[in-house]
Amino acid sequence: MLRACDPRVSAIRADFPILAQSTSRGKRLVYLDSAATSQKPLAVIEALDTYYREYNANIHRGVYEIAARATEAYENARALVARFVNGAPNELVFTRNATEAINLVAYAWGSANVHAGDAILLTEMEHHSNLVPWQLLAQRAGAMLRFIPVDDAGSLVLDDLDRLLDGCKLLSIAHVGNTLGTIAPLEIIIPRARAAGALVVVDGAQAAPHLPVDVVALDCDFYAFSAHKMLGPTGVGALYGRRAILEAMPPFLSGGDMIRTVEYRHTTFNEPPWKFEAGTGNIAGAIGFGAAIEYLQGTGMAWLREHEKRITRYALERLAPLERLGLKVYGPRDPERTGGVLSFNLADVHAHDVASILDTDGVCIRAGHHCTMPLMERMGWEATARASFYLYNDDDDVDALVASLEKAARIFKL
Amino acid sequence: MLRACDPRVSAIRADFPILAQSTSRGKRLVYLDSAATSQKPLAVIEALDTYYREYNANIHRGVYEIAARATEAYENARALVARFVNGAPNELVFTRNATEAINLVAYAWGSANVHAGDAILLTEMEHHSNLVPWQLLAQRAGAMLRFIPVDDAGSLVLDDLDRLLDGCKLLSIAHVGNTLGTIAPLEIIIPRARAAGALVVVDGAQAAPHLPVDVVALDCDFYAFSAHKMLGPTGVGALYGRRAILEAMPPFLSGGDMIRTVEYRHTTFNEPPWKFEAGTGNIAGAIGFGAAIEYLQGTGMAWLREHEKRITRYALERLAPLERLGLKVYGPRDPERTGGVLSFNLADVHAHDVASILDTDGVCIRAGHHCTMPLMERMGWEATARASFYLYNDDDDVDALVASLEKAARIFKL
Amino acid sequence: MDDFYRDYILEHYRNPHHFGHLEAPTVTAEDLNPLCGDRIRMDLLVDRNGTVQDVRFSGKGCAISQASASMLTDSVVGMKLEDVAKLSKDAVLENVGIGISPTRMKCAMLGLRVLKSAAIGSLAAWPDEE
Amino acid sequence: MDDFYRDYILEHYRNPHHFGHLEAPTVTAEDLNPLCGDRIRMDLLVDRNGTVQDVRFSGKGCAISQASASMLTDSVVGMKLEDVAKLSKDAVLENVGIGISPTRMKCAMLGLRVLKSAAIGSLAAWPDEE
Ligand SMILES: Cc1ncc(COP(=O)(O)O)c(C=O)c1O
Ligand SMILES: Cc1ncc(COP(=O)(O)O)c(C=O)c1O
Repeated sequence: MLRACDPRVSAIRADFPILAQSTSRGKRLVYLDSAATSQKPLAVIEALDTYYREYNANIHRGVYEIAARATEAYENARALVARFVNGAPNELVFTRNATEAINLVAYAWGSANVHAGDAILLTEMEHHSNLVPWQLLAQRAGAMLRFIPVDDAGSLVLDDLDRLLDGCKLLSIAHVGNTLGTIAPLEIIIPRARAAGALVVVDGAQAAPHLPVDVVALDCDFYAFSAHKMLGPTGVGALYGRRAILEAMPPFLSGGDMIRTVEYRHTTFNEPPWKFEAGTGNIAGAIGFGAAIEYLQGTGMAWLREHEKRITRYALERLAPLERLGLKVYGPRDPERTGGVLSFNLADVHAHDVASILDTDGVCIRAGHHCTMPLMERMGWEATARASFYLYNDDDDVDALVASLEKAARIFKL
Repeated sequence: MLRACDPRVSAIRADFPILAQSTSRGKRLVYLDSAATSQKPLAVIEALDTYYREYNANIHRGVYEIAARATEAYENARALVARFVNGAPNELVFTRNATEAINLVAYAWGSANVHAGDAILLTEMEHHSNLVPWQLLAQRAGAMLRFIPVDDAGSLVLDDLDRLLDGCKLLSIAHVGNTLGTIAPLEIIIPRARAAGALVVVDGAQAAPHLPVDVVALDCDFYAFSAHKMLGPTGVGALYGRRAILEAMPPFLSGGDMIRTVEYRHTTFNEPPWKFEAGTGNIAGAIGFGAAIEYLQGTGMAWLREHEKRITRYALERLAPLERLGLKVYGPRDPERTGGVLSFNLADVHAHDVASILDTDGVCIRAGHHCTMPLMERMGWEATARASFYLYNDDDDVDALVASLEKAARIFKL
Repeated sequence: MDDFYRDYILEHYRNPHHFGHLEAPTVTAEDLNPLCGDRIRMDLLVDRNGTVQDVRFSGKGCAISQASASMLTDSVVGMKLEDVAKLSKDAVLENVGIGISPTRMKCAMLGLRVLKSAAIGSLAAWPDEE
Repeated sequence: MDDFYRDYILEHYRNPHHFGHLEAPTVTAEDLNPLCGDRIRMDLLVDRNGTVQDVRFSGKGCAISQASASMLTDSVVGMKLEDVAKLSKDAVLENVGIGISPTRMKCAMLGLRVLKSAAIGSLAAWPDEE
């Protein structure tokens, strides 16, 4: 068994105050739900704290000292986030979350460019946030949806890709699926989508936290992600958009800060990215997002990815013996092809019951449809339990998961 | 001169860590820009801190302990914010800010209900956030905009109100104007708007922080406001909506959490308010918003309003002698009819130069068009300087403002 | 919560009582818990006096929702519809015993919600959860 | 910042040089700083050798933007257009001296931006502000 005790992980764990908490039953907190939201290092918590204690002020128009400091910190965070995915600062729009980033594209680009009879291509594994906005756009525009299928192992089936792309105005696809952790082969899909003339939107909510991301190498037009899943605060996300497309795109939300000149009946707009940020933004949140990016860069995304592969491999090995009790692990089950996510079911025990029993041991996992109801239906699963890993998880966490699953099996007399 | 030294204010000031800071030139921070964003009390900063250190988790679907605690805190905050304006919790949608709240109405209600030839009524004093979304809606729908005029003193002129309301689908109006502080006589305007069959949207961004607000007594359909202007964190705001209207209204942003069932080609939606909250919300922000509301309630909105009236009166008295140097104070200049905001210009000194000189004394004011360009144009002002007060401002702050204005007058040889 | 999963709960989960459909129900109601996807349908056969003569439930979901529904069906036969409509959450909690965490309360109450919906002939509001 | 407002700055603000419009400018450019609303227009008269023969500016705004623009006009007459197009922010900073806070830098550079726009005949990118 590849059990490891990486001193780097212990050092990382010490940076996350919540991991030193215990539950009301006195159990060590075993946090295995980072795909839902990640925990936050002290550096991020303190960035927020310092902002509010020392230089909280509205940005962009303030003449005074703390306003200048806040503006600089906000725009510096933008540059950090942009560079993290290899975009330029003026290609990076702050949003509330990945969901809003996708909605922004669906409303602003979609309403201007998708018309009756056009097709929109998605995959069968999308999160509701990368499905419902396109359903609503399709409805508004009279367009139709198509789906790249997944096979029973949760991998995308590309056999019909060119036919599916024919007549497509846009492709929107998760970089990493959140239920099975499937990494989409974007290096194959995107060139073909571009050859077919489709706009390419990537839902990077589960990828940006876990993989090195390079929007230039990917050659996508938009890339959406959320701070809260990558060590940052809640309430802030990002949309990378190719400069020329952002420039041509009409605004979405409107109001203060995104304008150039306003008359009672006519308005001209600011340049991107500000054109797409209406009203007072999540200033503290953006600054905290910047601190999260710095923390991730300090750790190194390459190390992080290796760590997650290793821990996934360890978990798969440790879980294997439970198969005789009826444990089924879904998805590709190959750490090279997944993003630190394991979905499973334990015999006839419902995933919610599994999660409730694990909770009594301090083990936090997610159970249900993971905002991918259509995928669940397609796979014939009512619900799954999902454990997801991040840089602060160690082998003890996996051991606690396994022990608690064994307990669930005992309770349910498996 | 009504100089006062309220021990209550000293106690309040001690709750705001930033007010104990000094500037890089060693000056006491004199924060007179709360209309742009307010400072935050320790209780709010600590609510955020505690969330991230102790129970950060994604909400609504989590089975484990910290997820339950986070969900409860988030929904408890919703109830606090809703009750603060006398709404019900299920009538309160969390947004990023007042701007997004207004956009939500313009997109979701507007797109479904405003058609070619319809009129939308605004006033001449609106913030860009309560103007541009309606311009864009009018453009999409082929509707037209009308404006309730302001007179030269910055008061609304209601002589033509019924004619203006004729054929109006909706009225959207600031409760308190941000440039001149004018309090709109909603008790006169709203009944007439409702009699004319118009939906009533109130932009409460400058009112909710400063006045007791009661959406039932106002009889409005929507009320929009921002946490960051009322002691809360950045990145969260609220839209109160009348229950029946929220229920009938189509969704706006879509994705995770706002759905009931999703199939590949069809979705049914959750109930309000969740139907209008897509993706992971600003969980920490909402909890901090709740803490801000509790702080305001502890202080008492009636006391707060009296305090602001008193300090405005004191400021008006202290500023009067500067009129011989060319100081002009704009707007109603009547503390009973304004919301703690003073706009002014000093002779031929541009507002930005005034603000820069004041900055060197640690005095933070705003200068420019205050996101009301059309109002500035209507009034014939290029820019104004604006000082705005809140519960933590004291007479020393006013004295510092006056002293620094005198210095500006000396520098500019007035 | 682990004390919740006692033998009789598991027994109801694995061998639910009154499971299935009625051939000619007087009323039927169905609902889902959107948070977890649990679904329950209840068929009632009611005589002209408004007394429940027979009941069947069907559904999918966790042990909590399925066992609570199963146990409810045992107590509903012979009850007046108006009393069914007035059933409180205590009726469920007495059945399932203590130890349900707040996050799972909606699961426990799903059967009750559907049963009351059936009883009042239309979808009722969520039972009060205080 | 208060040291910035020296006498010669106020002098340029209140009595700007080359203020007004040219009757028949060879090129004209205009721009505004969307952050504060300051506006500047520059008219240039250029001879066939590309040398600036005359200049006028007009606009509204703060002492920083108006005085910087006024001072710039003094140095531009007699310059080659290509040199105008290459003017750096130092050309402005040398004129106005030290003490401009970062928040006001865009005001100071507005005249330069417009002048360079005029010189290259189309709106230029913001001058580098590092
Ligand atoms: C009257 C008014 N409405 C709307 C807004 C917009 O608020 P926010 O930027 O928080 O969305 C403001 C803020 O300046 C305001 O003063
Ligand atoms: C693949 C994927 N896309 C989109 C989202 C939505 O992210 P958010 O809720 O932060 O908007 C998620 C989050 O669960 C996700 O996993």
